[in-house]
Amino acid sequence: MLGKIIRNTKIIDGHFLLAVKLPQSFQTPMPGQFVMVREKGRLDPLLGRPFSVYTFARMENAVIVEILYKVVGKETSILSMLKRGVLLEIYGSYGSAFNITTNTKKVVLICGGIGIAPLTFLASHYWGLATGDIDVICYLGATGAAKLVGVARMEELCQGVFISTDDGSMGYHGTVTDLFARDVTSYDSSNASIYACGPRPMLKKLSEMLSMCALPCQVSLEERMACGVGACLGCSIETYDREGKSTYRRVCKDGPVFDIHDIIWK
Amino acid sequence: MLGKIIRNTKIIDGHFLLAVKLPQSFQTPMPGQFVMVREKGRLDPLLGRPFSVYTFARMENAVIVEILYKVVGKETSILSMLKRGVLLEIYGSYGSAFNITTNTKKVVLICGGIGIAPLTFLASHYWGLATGDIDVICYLGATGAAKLVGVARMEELCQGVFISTDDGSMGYHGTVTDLFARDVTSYDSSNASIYACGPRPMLKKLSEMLSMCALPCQVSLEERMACGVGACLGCSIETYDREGKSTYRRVCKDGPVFDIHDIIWK
Amino acid sequence: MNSNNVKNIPKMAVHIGGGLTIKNPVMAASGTFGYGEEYAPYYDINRVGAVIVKGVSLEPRAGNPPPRIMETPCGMLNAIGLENPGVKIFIKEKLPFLRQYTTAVIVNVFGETLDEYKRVVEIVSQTEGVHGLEINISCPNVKKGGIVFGTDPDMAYEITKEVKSATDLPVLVKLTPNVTDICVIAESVQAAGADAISLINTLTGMSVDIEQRIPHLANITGGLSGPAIKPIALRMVWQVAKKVTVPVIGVGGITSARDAMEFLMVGARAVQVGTAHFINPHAAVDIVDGMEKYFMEHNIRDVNEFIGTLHEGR
Amino acid sequence: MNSNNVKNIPKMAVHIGGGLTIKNPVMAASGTFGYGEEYAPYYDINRVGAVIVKGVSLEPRAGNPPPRIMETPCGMLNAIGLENPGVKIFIKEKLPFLRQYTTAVIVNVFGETLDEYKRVVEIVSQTEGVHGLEINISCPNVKKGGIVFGTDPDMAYEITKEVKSATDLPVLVKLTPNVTDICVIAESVQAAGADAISLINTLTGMSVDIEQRIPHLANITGGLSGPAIKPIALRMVWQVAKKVTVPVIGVGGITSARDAMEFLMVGARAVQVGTAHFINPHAAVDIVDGMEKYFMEHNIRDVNEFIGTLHEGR
Ligand SMILES: Cc1cc2nc3c(=O)[nH]c(=O)nc-3n(C[C@H](O)[C@H](O)[C@H](O)COP(=O)(O)OP(=O)(O)OC[C@H]3O[C@@H](n4cnc5c(N)ncnc54)[C@H](O)[C@@H]3O)c2cc1C
Ligand SMILES: Cc1cc2nc3c(=O)[nH]c(=O)nc-3n(C[C@H](O)[C@H](O)[C@H](O)COP(=O)(O)OP(=O)(O)OC[C@H]3O[C@@H](n4cnc5c(N)ncnc54)[C@H](O)[C@@H]3O)c2cc1C
Ligand SMILES: Cc1cc2nc3c(=O)[nH]c(=O)nc-3n(C[C@H](O)[C@H](O)[C@H](O)COP(=O)(O)O)c2cc1C
Ligand SMILES: Cc1cc2nc3c(=O)[nH]c(=O)nc-3n(C[C@H](O)[C@H](O)[C@H](O)COP(=O)(O)O)c2cc1C
Ligand code: FES
Ligand code: FES
Repeated sequence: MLGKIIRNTKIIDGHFLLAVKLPQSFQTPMPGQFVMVREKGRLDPLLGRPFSVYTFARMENAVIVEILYKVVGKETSILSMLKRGVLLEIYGSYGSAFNITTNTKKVVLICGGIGIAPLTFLASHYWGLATGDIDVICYLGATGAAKLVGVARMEELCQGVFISTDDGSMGYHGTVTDLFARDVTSYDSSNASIYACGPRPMLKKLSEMLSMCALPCQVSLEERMACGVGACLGCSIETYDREGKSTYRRVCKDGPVFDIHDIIWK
Repeated sequence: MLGKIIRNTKIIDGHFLLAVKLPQSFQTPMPGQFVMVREKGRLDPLLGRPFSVYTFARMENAVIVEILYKVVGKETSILSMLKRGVLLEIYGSYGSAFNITTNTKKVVLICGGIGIAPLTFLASHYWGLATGDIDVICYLGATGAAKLVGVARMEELCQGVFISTDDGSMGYHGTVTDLFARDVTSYDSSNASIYACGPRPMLKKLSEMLSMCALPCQVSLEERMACGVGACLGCSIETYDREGKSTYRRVCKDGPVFDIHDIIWK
Repeated sequence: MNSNNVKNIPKMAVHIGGGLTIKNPVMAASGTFGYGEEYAPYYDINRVGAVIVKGVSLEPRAGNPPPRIMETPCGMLNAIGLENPGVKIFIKEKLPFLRQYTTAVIVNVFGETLDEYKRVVEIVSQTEGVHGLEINISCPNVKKGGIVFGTDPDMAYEITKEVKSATDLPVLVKLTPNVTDICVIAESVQAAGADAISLINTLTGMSVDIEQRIPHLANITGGLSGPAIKPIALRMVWQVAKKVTVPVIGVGGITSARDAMEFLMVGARAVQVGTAHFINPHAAVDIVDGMEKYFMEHNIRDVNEFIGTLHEGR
Repeated sequence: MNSNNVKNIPKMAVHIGGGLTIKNPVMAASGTFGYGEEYAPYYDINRVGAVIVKGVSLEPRAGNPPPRIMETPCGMLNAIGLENPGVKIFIKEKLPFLRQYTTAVIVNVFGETLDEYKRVVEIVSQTEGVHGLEINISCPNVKKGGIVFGTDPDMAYEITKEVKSATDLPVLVKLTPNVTDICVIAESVQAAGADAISLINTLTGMSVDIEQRIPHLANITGGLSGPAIKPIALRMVWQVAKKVTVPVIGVGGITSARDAMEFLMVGARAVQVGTAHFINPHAAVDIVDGMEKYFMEHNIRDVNEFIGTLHEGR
């Protein structure tokens, strides 16, 4: 599907907010779902790249998807140079979504770096539920204050936002998992739901931490992808099946949202 | 060498004028010489594309090269979409130049379509000679009036501009070689110099026509190129050597400007 | 004008061997289209000539450890390791979905021994809703897999023979490009009774991460596919089409109708679209549409008029 | 800080076999650098480790009719047809230019018969200012040329043996990738006394113009080079470097220092830069600079510490 860039601006160093106008036929995404993006007509880089939906708006005459992205390599560098009006090929919405429940009191979001993107979209859905009796609490980690991205929007959507930086330049001095660890006992498995997205080492640590308590936790994972729809089997990761045996699951189709305890962390 | 696009605008349907700012170290081109152009960092399309220098200006703090180009395929389509500020890799100036002589009275330029580009640069050099006793006459052919490009500039530089269109929508109804054929006997080999650039069938016809008289004629040829400097032997064409035997010559290094009678037209 | 256009819709059906005629010459290549379900939301599978499903083996295979894919210039490497649920589960859980379409279903099979090939083929052949078999003697990813068979003319002959004796379905044999002389292998499988020849499978490649000093793929090497390999695929199809009498099916780097037509022009009876699906889920249908449009514009009434029309002299 | 950096300039010299040590591991690949003169205006040839000149034969060769080149996705096809002025004119008119540099000059030679190979080698070996020979047993463009030798282990052995007996210069044997098992050929030329192995030459490919219904190249097929083939080249270098003891020189699709380092990491002693020159005339020097910079940043003091450091396990 073709989308037109209507904005592509640097938010902070190395991080951009991209807004794309799409036709009405674009399927409404749920939080955790992603789109595959490439510049129209380019064969190098060849493959589309997966990006979580950051915001979504369906309007009278257009659909607008926003993506919050970090420049890390080939495609993201190219993307960051594209101007308003350029056409993108966007396919989606792909993948599994976070399970949203009204049967909870505390929604806890744990974001590492650019992992804030899908969790912001999730926060906006909890905000949209407007039940009034669910608190959304966000733990936000970055390497330093200058790398914190998307805080303001998160603050609008959450009852509490706690920040950690690896270098101590803002908020708690340490990792976001350490910050969360200080509070973990205050959450109760009967009424708290945890959602996390961030670098693999962070998620792995979280998984170890949570293995000791019964808090439910959904994570959104990243993996290199080709098709994004489950056809190529390229994005498989090792997981436990129901009997606890190792089995491959596709991040694009069976995920990207998984139960944290289903993942075999390496 | 990196150049920055300072203008890239559509002149007429499918034809663009590109102005690139280059460092002072860029070598001054002579009419007929070309540059190899690609978008910085792109590996597909892989190879640079040859374009004649259309205008050149060396100023206090910059060098500006202008290229007049027609969109015909992959690279030219991409080029046409690049905006001000984009970086190009430009190498040159490459190739042989037109032989400019003061020992002439009539300079005749025969341009087919985009072939006007190098001949305009040549015209500006004759204009710059300012001898006052050389007339520059230009025959300009296009498929139709809407495809005529660069006429105004040519008119500034020439004593006479005669136009032909294949469909008769402007000027003489027919090919530019037919138009020139009507006048050919009025030129004298002792004091006229002919220069031509255009599609191969046009040049071939011109060659046949001129084989019957002794008018000197230099042509600028086009061929697919890889290196542009004579190293790969990829752009060879069949020519006559001094003894009239067939030999390959490189359009990029031995040309692009050749004596019309040296070419073995196919 | 419009009704005229309708009348001029070119005939697109092609015979791809063993009595199997497909509605148009564009198929989905094995391993890039799953079992059809994954791409079904993006277009009407009835629009393509055939769907070739992901390679199926006798027993389920877990495949290779991740990472399994890496991008390369105009291409990608994959080392999926022929992950599949095994022929039984395939027939029970995957095949029924494809039966609802009028498009030919071709089952890609492979094994680690002659006997395995034979047994998968027997099982698939007893199943309804399968229109043909494609024998992968060419997968470069599995150490004990197809590579050995596909690079040796005698073994290629043997498998083909064995498979043909085990089925009445049309048999396409899919060749690996990682050989010195593709024609020798092609002639060998034709002699053994192959009804058609598909080529090419992926070229073996590699890519490394210089920071971490490890290969990008856990399997170290993988199969190169995508536009990068198109010139090689086209050359092999051209060579083989001149040498064999059975239909040749071209695959490798096709992303557009023009690419597909290049293959037809050098002699391919049909083409397969692989990696292109990943960058555009409608790739195969876009190619059918583009080809029809081109034929109409150029007054070509039947795709068969176009096939093999390359002029080699100048 | 600055003086510290100067001290840390990494040692870049590598031994590429037969006693030949070059000042850094980056060479210009044969056929992409002419005889040096063409690129001399763009950089100081003294900055690269070696220049491998365009293939030279006993007699002059006119080469193939045009068109000779065509672009493909991230690559190009060439069918130059080994055009060259013959060894005598090469020595008289081309070689003197290169003698003014301190960079090693390696002469790429080929022939259509064993005897021709031998005779060119003898002539070149009697000439001053040549530091090594590269034997092209792999050019796919000429029907009677290298292709036959390079795809057969026995013929590859024979040529190498013959050439070695005709010269005291270090002999690099350059292999074609158009084979089933590159290691067999590599082991064969090593057994015959090759001092080093260069790989890969181009892969045979093709491309057609569907409008005119003709091949883009007059020769129909051509050799595919450029980034598209890098994964294949890298895989072959890795395979061969594990099998042979002589230095392996990697070539194929290298356009950046990172590409070059991928080859060194999988075991190449040096690399050659080919098609990259066409898209950036300073490619080879940029690669030397980029590698030095990387080594300094990563505290690698000698390129030899970096070579072959890939961890294959995970
Ligand atoms: C479901 C999903 C959602 C994502 N959402 C976002 C998002 O909202 N914002 C955002 O900035 N990024 C997101 N990513 C990551 C994003 O896809 C990668 O950053 C992107 O593919 C890198 O492309 P590149 O060409 O710039 O990097 P490359 O040049 O391809 O690679 C650069 C580096 O990034 C790593 N990398 C490449 N692809 C991926 C990948 N798919 N996942 C993780 N690492 C990768 C490479 O291994 C390499 O180390 C998401 C990934 C997934 C799988
Ligand atoms: C010395 C020289 C000077 C030139 N000056 C100009 C100029 O000033 N303005 C301008 O518009 N064009 C000029 N050209 C032609 C220009 O190089 C081609 O139009 C361009 O390379 C096409 O690139 P593409 O990727 O858009 O087309 P492609 O997709 O590569 O090809 C499209 C079509 O153009 C043909 N073509 C490709 N390359 C060339 C080529 N080098 N010469 C002729 N035909 C080609 C192809 O065969 C094909 O039919 C010049 C060519 C040469 C050799
Ligand atoms: C991810 C992936 C999986 C593949 N799996 C199979 C397979 O199971 N069986 C098979 O015969 N070919 C398989 N192939 C090869 C393709 O069918 C095709 O031959 C090859 O990719 C070249 O075509 P392309 O460049 O259009 O992708 C696979 C290719 C890819 C990219
Ligand atoms: C135009 C051209 C001419 C070539 N001529 C020769 C040659 O004469 N001898 C030879 O051994 N290799 C020749 N090659 C092969 C290159 O040296 C190199 O092996 C190949 O191009 C792969 O490297 P690359 O991708 O960096 O170009 C030629 C390649 C090209 C593109
Ligand atoms: S990316 Fe293809 S299966 Fe996940
Ligand atoms: S383009 Fe390389 S010799 Fe002319």
